[in-house]
This record gives sequence, C-alpha cells and structure tokens, in this order.
Amino acid sequence: MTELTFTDLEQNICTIANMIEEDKLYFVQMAGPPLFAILLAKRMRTPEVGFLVEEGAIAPSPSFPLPRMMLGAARSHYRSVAWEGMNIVDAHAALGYVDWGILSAVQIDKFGNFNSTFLGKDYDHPDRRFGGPGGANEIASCCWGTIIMTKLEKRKFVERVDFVSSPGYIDGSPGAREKVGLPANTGPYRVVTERALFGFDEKTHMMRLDAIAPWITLDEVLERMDFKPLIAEPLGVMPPPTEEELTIIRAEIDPGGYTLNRGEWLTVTV
Amino acid sequence: MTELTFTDLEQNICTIANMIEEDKLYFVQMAGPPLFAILLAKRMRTPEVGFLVEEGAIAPSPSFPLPRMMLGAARSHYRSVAWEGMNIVDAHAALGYVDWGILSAVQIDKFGNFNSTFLGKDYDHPDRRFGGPGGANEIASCCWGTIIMTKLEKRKFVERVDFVSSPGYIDGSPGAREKVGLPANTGPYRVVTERALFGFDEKTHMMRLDAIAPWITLDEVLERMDFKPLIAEPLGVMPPPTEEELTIIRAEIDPGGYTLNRGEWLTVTV
Amino acid sequence: MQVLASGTGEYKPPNPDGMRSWVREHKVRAPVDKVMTEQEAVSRFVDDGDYMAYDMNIAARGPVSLFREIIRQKKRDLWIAAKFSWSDTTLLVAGGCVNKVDVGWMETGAIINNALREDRLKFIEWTNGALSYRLLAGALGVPFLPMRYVGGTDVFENSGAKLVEDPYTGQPVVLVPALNPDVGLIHVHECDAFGNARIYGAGVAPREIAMASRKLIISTEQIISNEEIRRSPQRTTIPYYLVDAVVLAPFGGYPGSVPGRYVADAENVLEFAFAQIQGTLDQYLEKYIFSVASHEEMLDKRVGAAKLLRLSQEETVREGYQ
Amino acid sequence: MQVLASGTGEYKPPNPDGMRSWVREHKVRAPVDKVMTEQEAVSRFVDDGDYMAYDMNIAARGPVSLFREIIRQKKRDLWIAAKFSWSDTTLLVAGGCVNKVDVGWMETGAIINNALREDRLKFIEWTNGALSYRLLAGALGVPFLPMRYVGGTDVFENSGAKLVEDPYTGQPVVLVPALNPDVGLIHVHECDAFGNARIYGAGVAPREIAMASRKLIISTEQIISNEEIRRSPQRTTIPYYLVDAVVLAPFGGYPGSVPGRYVADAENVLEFAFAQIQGTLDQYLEKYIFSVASHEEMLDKRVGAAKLLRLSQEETVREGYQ
Repeated sequence: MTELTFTDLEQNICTIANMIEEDKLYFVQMAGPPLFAILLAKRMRTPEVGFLVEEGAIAPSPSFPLPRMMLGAARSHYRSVAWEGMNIVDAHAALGYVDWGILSAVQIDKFGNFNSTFLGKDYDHPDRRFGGPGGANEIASCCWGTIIMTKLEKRKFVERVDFVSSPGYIDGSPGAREKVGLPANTGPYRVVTERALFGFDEKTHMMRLDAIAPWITLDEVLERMDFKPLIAEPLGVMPPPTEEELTIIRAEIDPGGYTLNRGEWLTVTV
Repeated sequence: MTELTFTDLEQNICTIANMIEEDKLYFVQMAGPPLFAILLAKRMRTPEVGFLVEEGAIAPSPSFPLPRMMLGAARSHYRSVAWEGMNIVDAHAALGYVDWGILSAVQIDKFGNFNSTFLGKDYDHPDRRFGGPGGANEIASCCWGTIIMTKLEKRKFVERVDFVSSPGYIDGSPGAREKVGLPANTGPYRVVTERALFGFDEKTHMMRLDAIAPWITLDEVLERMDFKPLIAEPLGVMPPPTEEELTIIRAEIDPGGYTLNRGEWLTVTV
Repeated sequence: MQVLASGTGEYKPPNPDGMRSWVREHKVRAPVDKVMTEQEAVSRFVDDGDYMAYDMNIAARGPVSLFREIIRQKKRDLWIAAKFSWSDTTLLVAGGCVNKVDVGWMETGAIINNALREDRLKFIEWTNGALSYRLLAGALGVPFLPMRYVGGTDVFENSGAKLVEDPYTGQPVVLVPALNPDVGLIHVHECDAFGNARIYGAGVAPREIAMASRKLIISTEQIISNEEIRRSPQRTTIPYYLVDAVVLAPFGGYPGSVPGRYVADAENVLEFAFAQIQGTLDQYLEKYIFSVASHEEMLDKRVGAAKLLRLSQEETVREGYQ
Repeated sequence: MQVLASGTGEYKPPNPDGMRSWVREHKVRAPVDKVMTEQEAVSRFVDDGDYMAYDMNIAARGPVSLFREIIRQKKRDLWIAAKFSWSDTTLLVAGGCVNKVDVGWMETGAIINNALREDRLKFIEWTNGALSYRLLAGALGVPFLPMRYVGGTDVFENSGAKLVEDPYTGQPVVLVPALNPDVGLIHVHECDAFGNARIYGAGVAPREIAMASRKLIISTEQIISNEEIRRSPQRTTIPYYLVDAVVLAPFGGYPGSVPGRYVADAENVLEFAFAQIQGTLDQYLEKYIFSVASHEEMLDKRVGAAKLLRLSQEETVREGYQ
C-alpha cells in the first residue's frame, strides 16, 4: 500500500492513454490534456500511433519539452508525416479515417451532448463565456467515436446542458444523429473523469457508469451528478495512475506544469 | 507588296497574340495554338502577362524549345509562380480573377455555344468523336470573356451545333447564362478565324462579323458560314501575320512544327 | 431539395457574383510591386465595419503586427472570424476594434465577458472547422457547401446553417453559407514584392482566406525575389494576383511564434494575461501599440534586440520550414 | 431549394456513409509496409467492374506501368474518369479493359470511334474540371458540391448534374454528385513504404483522388525512408493511411514524362499513334505488355538502358522538382 498524489487531469490523461490502440487513428484537441493523453500512450505503449490535430499536422512526433505556447508551435508539429490545413484533416475525419476523437468538455448531458460555449443565463449575456466549440464539434460529429474528458461535478453532469456545442446522441432516439445530417453509426464512446468512467447504452444511448475509482463509493459518484446514469453490472474499477505514468507526465510530457498547476489534487492509497 | 505564306492556325495565333494585354490574366488551353498565341504575345509585347493552365501551373514562363509532348511537361510549367491543381485554378476563374479564356472549338453557333465533343449522328454513335469539353466548359463559363479560335468553314459555323460542349450565350435571350447558374455578365468575346474576326452584339448576343482578311471578300466569308451573322459597320480589316511573328512562331515557339504541319496553307500578297 | 431547418444566426449573405464584380474592378492582375508600410496597408485596406478573417493566431504565425496597427489606427466595428483564435480576439476587443465575432474558438477572460455583459460585443456561434469550411466555399466561388457536422447542436440553431434534403441521396445534409471576408490578413514566412507567398508548416486555412477575401494583406518575415519564387513554384501558397498589400514585418507574429523562425515570447503572453486579470490592459496597449509609431519601433524600443535574438535561437526546430 | 432541372446521365450514386463504412472496414490506419509488386497491387486492388480514376495522363506523370499491368491481367468492364486524359483512354480501351468513360478530355482515334460504333463503349459527357470537382466532393466526404459551370450545355443534359435554387441567394446553381472511385491510381516522385507520398509540380487532382478513392495504389519513381518524409512534412501530398499499395516503378510514367526526372519518349508515342492508324495496336500491346512479365522486364527488354538514360538526361529542368 502506497500513497499516490495526482490531479484530476493526470488521472484522465492516464485513463485515456490506456485506451489508445496503435492501429487506430486519432483526432486530438491540441494544447492540453487530450494531447498529453496520446503523448503518454506514444511514450509508453504505442509509439507508432497516428493522430491529427485541427490545424493540420498529420501524425506528428512532438519534440519534448513542448513550449508553454504549444499551439501551432514547431515542436508540437515536429516530424509530422504531412502538414496540411484544417479542411483537409476535417475531411479525413468526414471520410471515416479517424477512429477516435479525444476531447474535453465543460458540461455534458446524459446523451453525451456537450458544452464548451457558456454557463449560466443566455447565449448573448452568459454568466461565464468559454472558448467555444473549437474543433470539438467536427471531431464529435465525424470520428467513429469520441472519448470526452471532464471533471465529475454536479454542475457538469447535467440533465440539460446550457448550450450544445458538440453533438452526442442528441435526444437518444434511434437515428437521431443521422436525421440531422451527421454520419451514420457515430457518437460518444467514453466519458472519462477522475472519479468515474462512463460509456453509453447501445440501445437507449443513455450514459452508463462503467467503472469507478477504487477510492470512492457509488453513492459518492452519483451525488456528483445532476442526472442518474445507467449503472453497469458488474461495475468496474478504474485504476489510478501508476508511478511510472505520473513520472513521465511530470518529467517529460508536461514539465511546464500545465496539468500539475491546474485542477484538483487527489491523494489516495493504492 | 510581298507574298506571305502561313497556315490558318498561324493566322489565329497572331490575331489573338495582338489582343493580349499585360495587365489581364488569361486561362489558356494547353498544348496547342491557344498556348502559342499567349507565348507569342509574351515573346513580342507583353513579357509579364500571366496565364493559367488547367493542370494547375500559374503564370509559367515556358522554356523553349517545348517538347513534342508538351502537356504537363517540365518545360511547359517552367518558372511558374505556383504549381497547384485543377480545382484551385478553376476556382480562381470562378472567383472572377481571370479576364480572358483562350480556347479552340470544333463547331460554333451564332450565339457562341460551341462543340468539341462529336460531329454527325448522335452522342452514343457519332460520325466522328472528338476529345470532349476538356477544360473549355469551365473556362467559357467562368472567365469574364472568351476568345475562341476555329476555322471558317460551313460545317463549323452552324445554326445549331451537334453538341453544346461549352456555353456561349445559350439562346441569346437576356440573362440566359445566369438562369442556368453561370456567373453574371460573362460570355464569348471574340471568335477568331483565319479569314474573319467576329464579336457579339451586346443586346441580341448574335455573332457579328467585325473584320475580314484583306485577301477575301465579304461574300466569300458568308459563303463559308451556315448562318448569317450580323455585320459590323464599318467592317474592319484583319491584318495578316507579320514576317516577324511568323519567324518567331516557326523558329522559337513551335520549331517542332505543330502549327506548320497542320491546317490550311494560305499564300497572300500584302 | 427541401429546406428542413434553418439556423437563426446573422451571417454575411453569400454573393458569389458580387465577389466576382469586386474582383474584376479592384484586383490588380498585373504583377506589380505591392510593398508598403503596415500603416499604409491597414489604412487603405481595412475599413470600419469590415468582415475580417486571418490565419492562425497570436500563439503561432498570426498577423499580430497588423492587429496592432489596426488597433493603433482605431479601426471600429470589425466583424471577425475567430476560428482557432487565441487571445487575439481579446486583444482586438480590448483595442475597441471588434463588435461582432463568429466564434470557433478563442481564449476568454474579463475583457470578453465584460464586453458581452455591456452589449458591446455580439457573438455568433460556429466552429473552427465550420468557419474554415465557409471560407473554402468562399474560395471556390460558390454560395454554400454541404458538410457532415454542425447538425444536432445549438451551433446549428445559432448560426446560418441549413438542413436540407440532399437531392442525390434523399438524406438530410447540412449546408453552410460561403464566407467572403471583406479583408483577409495572413502572415507568411516569405513572399516577393508582387505577393507570391510561401507558408511553411501546418496552417488553418491560408489558401482559403487568400482566395475568399476581397482585400488581402500579407505580412511577411522576409521579402525574396520573384526569381526565387519561380525557381521553386511548389513552395508558393498564394499567387500574386490575390494580394493587395505586402508588408515587410520581421517578427510580425510576435509575441507568438513563427514556426521554424522564432518561438513565442511567453513573458509577453503572461504580461498580457496578467494585465487582463488586473484590469490594466490599457497600459499594455499603450506600451506596445499607442506609444510607438510602428511595428519596427515596438521591436526596437519595447522588445529589444537581445530578446529577439534569444527567441530566434530558441527555435531549434528548423527542418521542414524551408 | 427546388430542383429546377436534372441531367439524365448515368453516375455512380454518391454514398458518403457507404464510403465511410468501407474506409472503416478496409483501410489500415497503422503505418505498415505496403510495398508490393505491380502484379500483386493490381490483382488485389483492381476488380472487374471498378470505377477507376487516376491523376495526370500518358503524357505526364500518369500511372502508366499500372495501366499496362491492368491490361496484362485482363481486367474488364472498368468505368474510368477520363479527365485531362490523353491516349491513355485509347490504350485502356484497346486493352479491352474499359467499357464506360466519364469524359473530360481524351485523345480520340480509330479505337475509340470503332468501340463506340460497335457499342463496346459508353460515354458520359462531363468536363475535366467537373470530374476533378466531383472528386473534390468525394474527397470532402459530402454527397455533392455546387459549382459555377456545366450549366447551359448538353454536358448538363448528358451528365448527372442538377440545377437547383440556391437556398441562400435564391439564384440557380448547378450541383454535381460526389465521385468516390472504387480504385485510384497515382504515380508519384517519391514515397515511403507506408505510402506517405510526394508529388512535385502541378497536377490535376492527386489529393482529391487519394482522398476520394476507396482503394488507392501509389506507384513511385523512388522509395525513401519514413524519416526523410518526416524531416520535410511540407512536401507530403498524400498521407499513409489513404494508401493501400506502394509499387516501386522507376520510369512508371513511360512513355510519358515525369517532370523533373525524365522526358517523354516521343518515339514510343508515335509508335502507338501509327499502330492505331495502321490497325496494328495488338502488336504494340503484345510487344510492350503481353510478351513481358513486368514493367521492369519491359524497360529492360523493350526500351533499354541507353534510351532510359537519354530520357533522363534530356530532362534539363530539375529546379523546383524536389
């Protein structure tokens, strides 16, 4: 039994890194935890895995240390196989080449529709304005599946998001995505948080709690949600980060402390 | 008074070369007389004039001698300012950047609709099949005006072409081009032949005989047409090629004899 | 081809024939020298009320020296396409230049939130890709393009997208209207005096912006000869006739990076961020924009040669950017 | 968005979701070695009845060694996109491989005229640009694109174009259906074993074909390392995951040129032309295709080292093609 200290973002990075498969193609939100997740996987298990970023770098091999302003930087796009533009990589996704998108969300509903636009009041006069859909909408629409990371909080897992920036299963009805012009047989695959891991029921498209961290109870998880998800049986256990993973994140991938300096610190005994 | 011998194609090349303006942008059919016309102009009067070819070379400075297989050859695309693809240069035309297209036609009607597809019988079983619309359709649709070269023959200047490969003024009615989705205020500008030069009436869009060669009569011109064009008053005189022009064509631009070995030989006294 | 649903957002109505007429009347098709100062370029080609698009952002290869000149000249009521933007949206709003934003993504903070609250700013929600794709439509000279995303979200409702029945497959498909900005700004690695420009590295939509924009200002790290351009046509991203102005602007991306040339100045980026938090952005603007007459003077007096050299030296990745 | 008129030509119905399913099931997203012989590539990836598109033509950077292998393997009933083609259409028809052609442009002669007369060949009239643009639609993963040409001609009537009322401007605009070929062939200057490919010089629509095609065979003058590709990502035209087969084919464009590498062999082109005129194309096919087992053997026994060296040396224009 050892004590382990990590942030919610580090947990998410490690959880997603362990989902990465070398023979799949990924579309990754640049300049933050989604990028770090695939970089951790590349560093530890799947060195050859390819990923796209919105600004057009195809299958880069980022050069560490990444600069603080990593968005669009030469080190971020280092040794790509091609440098294209946004419409080209988006088209690759539209054509079905991209298996998984990796994204983060501000707020999400039970059908996986998510918000990165604003919280509170209305669109024109929000309580708090966020960055916007960015590239998440096209990624969530056109990749075969999406892995969405966020934090398990009541204001984030809500019955109805304040604004649907990117589509999940819409209203959950059969063919709901197809009816609004989205590619067939696509949709959210996993929702990853520091305390719990979710999937979606194939029929109802309702969010389903698949696993929880070993240091939290089911009730504690559900208390942190505004809606009640389906619950998988048996309910899985979500492993915490390993020492090795955390060391690689902190020493190589994010020595600048982007993940360390933000988020909630968790100390658990494993 | 000297005797001058040239082919119909050489006459057309010289006539068009003298229309070229340095501050306009051209879209030119590759690998034949339309290309030679702009090359003659570049060589003699307008060295900086820019032109596009369908396969994506932008403002090339072809390197003489051009190879026999000049289509797409390195010498044809020499010292372009950019190498792009067909959709990009076609888009430049669609955006209105291209003033004039230079094209050749197999057959043309009184509204400037022209044929490069087949002659005789029907589409599926023609008497003689030609190459097809090629890039002429997009050029004739999207450039502000087109200069079309052909030979003055009764079977070429017809009431109704066997197949409309590329649009002229359709049925000549006001807005006829706009009604079928073509850009506004575009259309054929000149029809150039070895014996006569035509324009189009601004109102009726009917082909109008603007000038004839000094060595032919009006009646002889009209006998070579299946329809009667409007006739400009006063009727202009179309100058024959100059010795200098012919020398440059034969010695520099087309030493391989593409234009010399084809077409009708004309000997005139000037 | 029935329209099944339409978003309600404001958009610049597509007008392909209007764009064509504008091009015919205003764009110089002859290869002429277009080199001018940033002062002249912005003064001549950015008008109050213009719709403005630019490639990349304040983090990387953005036309930042032009942003500063736009603020210096107190341009007003710009409507911008904030696709893949960063704190550049905040900078332009803080400068008082922008009152409408088509949002893809931007960094947000007090400036944006206050401007929204005080009704000085109107947002229309799109996505990075949708704005780039609308620029592709504008670049192709067509009024709209069909696409496979945006549907099923509040973005659709908030935007100018439409859902129609595809006449080929009978299935629903989203259309978005072409975007032809009044003015486009692109910062490039190299160009010649006529505007033939080279960009190295990935980029959001430089070709699309260059083709779609009515007026186009290029700022460049370096001016090279037309002969050099013609020796390597493969490297040209933008041909001359699309370009209205060429502005020589070494370190024009500052405080962002220009990949392969120099890294971003994190100090300046943090200075900006702290100024926003502390409500002292006016002082930042005064220091870097209003108190200096030009980009060159700013580099000289506010940044200094030592830092510029360091930013260049720290860009250790050069391969591929040539 | 009313359909005002529709052409009556046959076209491969656009099916973006069908393309997506195919990609998901068949395309290898891992970077794996795809180098194989032309025999294996054509045998595995060209099927009788396929719709086939290729970039450029028999005059310049066409995938001509693959054409010969297709003829050698007696592939049948291909439907090809003859956009900006040359005598390649004639060659494939003479080889008995093609029974349907979407016409942009092609060189015509006795072979084509006879095949039409004898109902062995069906043409559908498009234009070079319209076919390239349909490939762009296919490359973008959408069912159709609007465009500003084709309208007002018999091409429109003969094709699969439609005239609709644009829901944005209310004006008529032409739509064309996306083209997603079953198989695409592209000859490139260089690529790595995974298929990351570089093309130098102008080209008709290589990116579009690479993206739009279900199966994609790349033939290449030269195989380079993945590291070399990654050192210069700017030069990559086609990324690996689009590619199914890489065929090493030096002089693969023969008898055409590959700009910057070698010029066309006018002698062979004339030999082909005279054979058509004299009705002896069967002998040409026997000599250059059926009597040799491979492209390599053809180069060795039918063309010879001396000529290959000469064709290389005569390509004096190298600048820009690197």
